[in-house]
Amino acid sequence: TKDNQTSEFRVGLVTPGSIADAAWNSGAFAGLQQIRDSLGVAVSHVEARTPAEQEEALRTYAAQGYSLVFGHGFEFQGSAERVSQQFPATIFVVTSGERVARNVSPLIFRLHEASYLAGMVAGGMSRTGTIAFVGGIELPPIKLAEDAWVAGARRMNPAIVPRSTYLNTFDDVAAGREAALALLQAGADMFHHNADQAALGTFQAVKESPAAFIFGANLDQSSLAPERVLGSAVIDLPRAFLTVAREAKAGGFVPKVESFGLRSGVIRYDPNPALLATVPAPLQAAVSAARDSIIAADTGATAARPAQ
Amino acid sequence: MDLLETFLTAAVRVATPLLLAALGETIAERAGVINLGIEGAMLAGALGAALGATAGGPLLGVAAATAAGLCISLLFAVVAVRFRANQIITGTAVTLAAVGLTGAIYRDAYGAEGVGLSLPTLGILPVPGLSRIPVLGEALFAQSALTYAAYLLVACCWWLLYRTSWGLGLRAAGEAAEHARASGVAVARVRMIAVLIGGALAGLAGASLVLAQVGTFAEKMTAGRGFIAIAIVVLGGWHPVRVALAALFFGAAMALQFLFQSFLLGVPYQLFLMLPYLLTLLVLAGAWGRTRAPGDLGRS
Amino acid sequence: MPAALLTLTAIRKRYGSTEALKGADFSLARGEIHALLGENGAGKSTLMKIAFGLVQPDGGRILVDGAEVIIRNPLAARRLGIGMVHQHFTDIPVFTVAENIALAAGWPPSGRGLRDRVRRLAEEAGLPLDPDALAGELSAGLRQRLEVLKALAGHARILLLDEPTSVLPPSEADTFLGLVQRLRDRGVATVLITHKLQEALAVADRITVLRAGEVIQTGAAQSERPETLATAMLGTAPARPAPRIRAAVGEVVINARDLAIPGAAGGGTGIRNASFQVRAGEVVGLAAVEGNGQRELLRALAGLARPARGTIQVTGPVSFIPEDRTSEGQIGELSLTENLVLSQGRAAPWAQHGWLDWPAAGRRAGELLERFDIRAPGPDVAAERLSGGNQQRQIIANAMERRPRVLLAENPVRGLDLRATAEVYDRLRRAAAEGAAVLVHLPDLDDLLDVADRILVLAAGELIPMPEGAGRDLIGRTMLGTRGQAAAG
Amino acid sequence: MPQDPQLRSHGHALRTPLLALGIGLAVLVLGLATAGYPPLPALAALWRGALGSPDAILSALLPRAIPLILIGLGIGLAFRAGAFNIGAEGQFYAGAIAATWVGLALGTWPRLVAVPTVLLAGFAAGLAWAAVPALLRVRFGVLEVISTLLLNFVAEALVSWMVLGPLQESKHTYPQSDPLPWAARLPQFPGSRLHLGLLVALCLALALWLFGRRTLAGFQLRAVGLSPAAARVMGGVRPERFFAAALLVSGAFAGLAGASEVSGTTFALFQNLSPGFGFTGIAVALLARLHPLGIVATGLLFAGLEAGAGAMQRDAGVPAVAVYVVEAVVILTIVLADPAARRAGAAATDPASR
Ligand SMILES: Nc1ncnc2c1ncn2[C@@H]1O[C@H](COP(=O)(O)OP(=O)(O)OP(=O)(O)O)[C@@H](O)[C@H]1O
Ligand SMILES: Nc1ncnc2c1ncn2[C@@H]1O[C@H](COP(=O)(O)OP(=O)(O)OP(=O)(O)O)[C@@H](O)[C@H]1O
Ligand SMILES: [Mg+2]
Ligand SMILES: [Mg+2]
Repeated sequence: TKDNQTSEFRVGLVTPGSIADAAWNSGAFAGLQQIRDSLGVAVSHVEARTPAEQEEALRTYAAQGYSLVFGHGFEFQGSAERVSQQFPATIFVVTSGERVARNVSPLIFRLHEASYLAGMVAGGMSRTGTIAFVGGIELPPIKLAEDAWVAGARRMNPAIVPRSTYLNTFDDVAAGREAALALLQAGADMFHHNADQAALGTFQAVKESPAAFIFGANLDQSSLAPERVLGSAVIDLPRAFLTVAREAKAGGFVPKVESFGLRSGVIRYDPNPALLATVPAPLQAAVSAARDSIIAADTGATAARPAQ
Repeated sequence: MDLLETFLTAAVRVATPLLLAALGETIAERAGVINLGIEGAMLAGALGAALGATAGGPLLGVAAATAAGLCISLLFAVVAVRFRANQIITGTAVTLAAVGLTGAIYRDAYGAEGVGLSLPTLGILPVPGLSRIPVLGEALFAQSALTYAAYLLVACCWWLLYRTSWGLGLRAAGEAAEHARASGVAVARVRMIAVLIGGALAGLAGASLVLAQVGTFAEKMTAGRGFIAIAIVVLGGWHPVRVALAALFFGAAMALQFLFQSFLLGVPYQLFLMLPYLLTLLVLAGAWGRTRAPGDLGRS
Repeated sequence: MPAALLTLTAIRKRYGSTEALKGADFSLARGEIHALLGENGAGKSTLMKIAFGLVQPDGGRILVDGAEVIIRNPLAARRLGIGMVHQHFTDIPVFTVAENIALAAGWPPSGRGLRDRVRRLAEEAGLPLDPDALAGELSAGLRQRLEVLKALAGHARILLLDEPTSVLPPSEADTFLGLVQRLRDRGVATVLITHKLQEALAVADRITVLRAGEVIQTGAAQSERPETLATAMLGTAPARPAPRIRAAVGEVVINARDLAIPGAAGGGTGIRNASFQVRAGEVVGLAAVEGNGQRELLRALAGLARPARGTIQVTGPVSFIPEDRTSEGQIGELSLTENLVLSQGRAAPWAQHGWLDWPAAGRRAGELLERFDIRAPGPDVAAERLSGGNQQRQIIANAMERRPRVLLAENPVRGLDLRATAEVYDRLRRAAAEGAAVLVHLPDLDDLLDVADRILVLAAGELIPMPEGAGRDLIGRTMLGTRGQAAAG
Repeated sequence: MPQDPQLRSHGHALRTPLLALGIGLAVLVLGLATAGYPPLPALAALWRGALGSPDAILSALLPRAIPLILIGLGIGLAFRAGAFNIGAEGQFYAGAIAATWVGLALGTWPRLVAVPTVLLAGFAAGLAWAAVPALLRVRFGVLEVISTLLLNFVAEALVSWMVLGPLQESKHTYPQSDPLPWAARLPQFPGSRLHLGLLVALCLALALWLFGRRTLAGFQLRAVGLSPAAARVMGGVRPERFFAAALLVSGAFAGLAGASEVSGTTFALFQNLSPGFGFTGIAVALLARLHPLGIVATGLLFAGLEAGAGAMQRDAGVPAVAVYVVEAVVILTIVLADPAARRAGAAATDPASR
C-alpha cells in the first residue's frame, strides 16, 4: 500500500528561471529534491519563463494528475487560480503568493524581517553614513526587503542615507558590479542585495574596494567574500517546501496562507562568524533584541501579509 | 577620483567587452556575414575563461576563452558559410546552443544548483605616466590588459581591412560576392576566416567580462551584449575606428545609467534603463545616421 | 598555324532544358586576336565563362599550353594567365577605381604606389581613368574602361573580352582595339566577342562563328566578308533592312524649359541650361560624349530625378529604357511574366482594380517572346537566365508594351546582335509613326544619324539643337564643343 | 524548369519543413544518447507535449503558435519588402501595453465590440512603434536594422515601468496590471487555453497570401524588396512607400500578437510577457521562405518544439539547458536539410540600403 501511495503522490515544481542561479530558484530545486529524498515521492521540475508558459506548465502538471504543484513566484498567483478551478484535485502552492483559493495556497517568506536585522548592522557599522541596495527587478518581496533594510539602518542611525539601484535583470553579473561601483562612488560602504546571480558582480565590487561590506540574500553567502560579508538574510526554502509537502502528503492539507518569518526558523539572519568580532557587542545585542521582539510579535503561521 | 573620472573610467570599462565583440562582428560583416551567434560565442568565451582561470590562472583563461569563441563560431561558419544556410536563423540557433551548452557544462563542472565562483582576475594595469594625465588618464590608461588589447585590435582591424590585399578581398566579398568571385576572391574561404576571427574576438569579450570585471561565471551572463555589439557595428558604420567610438559611446551611456540611479532619487529607474538606447537613436537621427551596410551582407 | 595556347574541345553545357553548348570546339593561338561571333544566345558568353572558371562544363576538355587543366574558379584562371572582361560589369561599386584594379590584380590596396601604378596602367592602355573615383558613380562607358583595365592589370597572356566595346563610343572603341592590337604584338592572345562585324574584320586574325551552341565555322579573317559572316551566324541570308518610315509630326509632347539638373556625384556636368521640345512622330537623337548630361536629362524627363530649375511638361505614358539593364531595367530573379507585370503597372489589362490575372499576363508575356524574338524556354523563366542580348530584347518589349506617348531610350541596343539592333531601330521609328515622341541616346553617332530625324547635342551641360540635315562633322565638332572637353577621363 | 523558389509551389513550402523535422529528430536521438539521457522517453515526452493528446494540442501547441504566426506573418511581409524589422519584440510589447490600457477601460462594453477594440488598439500601437524606425529611415537614412533593435530595449524598459507605474494593479504591489475584464477577453475554446486569436491569425495568413499572390501591390512590394532601383526605374513605384508601409504593417501584426496574448492568454500585462517572440518570429518567417501559409506551418512547428521541450523537462527529466541544445539542433538541421530554405531570405535578410 505504501508503494501505491507513493506512486500516486507526485510533486511538480515550476521555476521562473534557471535553477543554477545559486539563489531563489536553486533553493526551490533543492527543496524539491529534499521532498523526493525525505518523502520518497516522485518529483518533476520545469522552467517556465513567461506567464503563458507558466500557466501551461501548472495546467499540464494538474492534467497529468500531480497532487502538489509549486509555482515558484508571486507571478503564479493568477494562473494558479485559473487552472485550479478546472483541476480541484491538485494542490497549487504559490511561493510569495497572495490569496487563498479552494486549492491554492500561498507561501509567504518574510525575508524582510531578516533584511531588517541586516540593515541594523549596516546602520550601526557604516562610517560614511550611506548604505546601498542592489535589486534585480522591483518585485514586491524585493522592494519589501529594501524597505526593511533601510528601516533597520535608520533605527541605528536616523541620519543614514539610503541609495539603491535596480538592474532590471537577474542574469547580468557585470551590471551588478557596475551598479555597485557607482554606488561606492556615491559614498556607500554597506551593501545589501536581492538580485540573485547578478549580485555576484556586486560581491566582486565590494571585495575590490578597500572598506566596504556586504550582506547576502536568500542563502548564506559568507563564502563568496569571507572577509567582506557581515551576514546574510537567509530563506531556508528546502525546509519550507518540505513542511508543506509533508502536510499535503499526509492528506490533511487545508489551503491557507503559509507565512514564514524569523519565528519559523525558515527565515534567518545568519552573521558571518569570521567577522562577528568586528561588530561591536552593543550592536549585536541590539540585533538580538530586535529579532526577539519580532518573533514575539509574530502570532503564528496564519499571519496575514505585512502591511504594505 | 572625482565623479567625471569615475564616469569616464566606467565608460571605458563597460565598453571593453562591447568593443571586442563589435570589432569581431565588424570583420565578419565586412565579409558579408551577419553573425547573431556572437552572443553565444561571447557566452562560450565567458565559460572558457572561467574554466581556464580555474585550471591555470587568468592567462590560461584568456586563451581558453578565445578558443571557446572560436569553436562556437566554427559551428556557425560551417552551417552558414560552408553550407550557405540562412545566416539569421543559424545565428539564432547557435546562440541558443551556446546558452544550453555553457549551462550544461557549467552545471557539470560546478554543480547543478550553481555556485558563486570566485576566480582570479586580471586586475588593473596602470600605464606609468599616461595614467596620470588629468581627467582622461585614469579612464584610458588605468584599465585591464584586455582594454589595451582592444585598442590594439582596433588598429589591427583597420590595417587588415584597409591595408592588406586580403582585407580588400574580404570587403569585396561583403559588397558583391559574385563580383568578388569573378575577380578571383575565394569568397567562401574568406568568409569562413572572417567569421572565425569574429568568434575569437567575441570569446575575448567574454573573457573580459569574467576576468577583467566580475571574477565569476553565471548562466546567460552576457545578457544581450552580443546584440548590442551588432547595433554598435551599425552605429559605427562598419569602420573599426568609428565602431570603437560607438562602443565607447554606448559604454558611456550605460555607465551614466548606473550613476544616475545612484545619485538621482525618485525617478523611475526604467527611464534610466532606456537611456543608452534613446541616446543612440538620437545620435543616429543626427549626422551619424547615414551609414551604408556592405552590399551583400546577410546573403548566403 | 602557331601552337594553340588555349583549346576548348567538345564543350557541352546545359541549363535545364536549354542546351547552351552542344560540343563546341575552339582554340586560341599564341599572339592572335580571335573574334567570336554569334547571335544573341548562341553560347559565346557561356563558352568564355567556362574558360574563366566561372561556369563548370558538363563535358569536354580544356587545354592550356597543350596540357589539360580543370579551371575550378577565376582565381585558378588568373593563375593560368587568363583575364576576362565580362559582358556585365563586375566591379565593386563602392570601391574606388584603384581598389577595384588592385582587387582584380592581387595588388596591395594602398600605399603611395597603388595610385601611380593605376595611373600608369591607364595611360599605357590609353584609357585614362581617375583612380580615386568610385566605380559605382562612373558612367557606363567609364565603367567599361575599368573592366578592361582590371583584366589588363593581371598581366594576362590570354584575354577573354566579352563585348568590351558595346558601351564605348566609336572613338574609344577604336582606341581600345588599337590597344588590343598592341597587346598582340607583345604576345597576348585575345578572344574578342562582338556584335560589330566591322570590328571583327578590322582587328581579328581569325573569326569563329557560333550558332545555337555549335561552332559553325572558323577561319582566317582576311577571307571573310560581312555578308558571309552574317549568313553563318543566322543560318540564312540576312533580311534587307526595312525601309525607313517617316511619320507626320504632331503636337508637342515633351516641353522642357530652362532646365538645370545637377550632375551625378561621380562627375559629369549635369545640365546647366536646356530648353527644347519634342513632337509626336519624331525620333530625336541625343548626341553627347559620355558624361555630358544625357543621363541626367533622360532621367529627369522620365520623372526619376527632379531638376534644380526649370519646367518639364510631358504628356502621356512614358517608357524609359535605362542603360544598365541588370540593375535598373529588370529584376533578374523574377520571371519574364513578372517583369512584364511590374513594368506595366496598374494600366495593364491583367491588373483590373489592382487584382492580378497571372494567366492573362503569362499569355501576353508568351506572345511578346514571339513578337520580339526573345530566345527563352518560356515566360516563366527567370530573366537572369537569358543571354545578355535576350534580356535587352525583353526590356524593350516591356517598354513598348506600354504604348508610350514618350519613349526615352538610353543606348537601347547595348549588347544586341546585328539583326536585333536593326529591329530595335525599326521599332523606335514605328513607335514614332504611331504617334510617340522618341528621344534616344546612342554612343555611336553614325547609328544615331541613321535612326533619328534630327539631333540635339549636349556638350558641357548645354543643349544645342542641330539644324535639320546637319552633317556628321558639324555634329561631331559640336559634341566636343569649344566650351569644354568631355568630362570623361 | 527553373522556378522561382519563393512563390511557385505551396505543397513544397509545407513539405520540406516536415522532411527536415524527420532528419532533425534523427540527429536529436544521437545527441540525447551522447548526453546521457535515454532518447526514447525524451522523444516520447516531446511527442506527448506537442501532439500527444487533444489537451496538448489545444492547450499547449496551438496557444503557443498564435503569437509566433502573427509575428512571423508581419516579419515575412517586411522582409519581402526589404525592410529588416528585428524589432517585433518591441512592437509586441507596445501592442500589449495598449491592449491592456484599452481593455481595462472597457469593462462595461459588450464583448462583441470590446474584444475587437482591444485587438485594434494593439494593432495600432504596434504600427505606431514601427513608425519610428520607418520615419528614421525615410527621413534620416537610419538603417531600420539598428533602430528596430534599439527600440526593443526601450520597449522592455517601458513595459517594466508600466507594470510598476501607470498600469500597475490596483493594490500597487505586484509588477503586473489588473486582470482584463471579461468583456475584453478573447473567447476561449471551452475547457482549454486555445483562444480565438488563432482564427484571426489564420485569416490574416490567408489574406496575406492572397495579397502577395493576387494583387499588384503585393507583387510590387516583392519587387521593391528584390531591387528598389529596378522597381523604381522600370516599375514606376516609389520604393520608400512600400518599404515604410511594410514596416508599419509588420509592426502592427506584432502589436496584434501582443494584444492577443494579453486578451487571450495571460489576461494581464506582465513585464516578461514574451520569451523572445520577436526573434523566434524571424526564424519562423525565414524558415517558411516568407510564404504566409508556410509561416502557419513553421509557427506550429516552433510551437510544437517548445511545447515538447517543456514536456521533456517535465516527464523525462532533461534539464532546461539541455533542451536549449535540443531546440538548436532541430533548427540547424532544418536549415541544413532544406536547401531552398537556406537560400530563402538570403535576399530578404539583406539589410543593405541599396
Ligand atoms: N557568392 C557566394 N557567397 C557565398 N558563398 C559562395 C559564393 N559563391 C560561392 N560560394 C561558395 O564557395 C565555395 C566555392 O567557391 P569559391 O570559388 O569562393 O572557393 P574555392 O576557391 O572554389 O574553394 P576552396 O576554398 O575549396 O578552394 C562553395 O562552397 C560555394 O558554396
Ligand atoms: N545561368 C543560366 N541559366 C539558364 N540558362 C542560361 C544561363 N546562362 C545562359 N543561359 C542560356 O544559355 C544560352 C547561351 O547564353 P550565352 O549567355 O552564352 O549567350 P551569348 O552568346 O553570350 O548571347 P549574347 O550575345 O546575348 O550575350 C542562352 O539560351 C541562355 O538563355
Ligand atoms: Mg553573352
Ligand atoms: Mg551579349
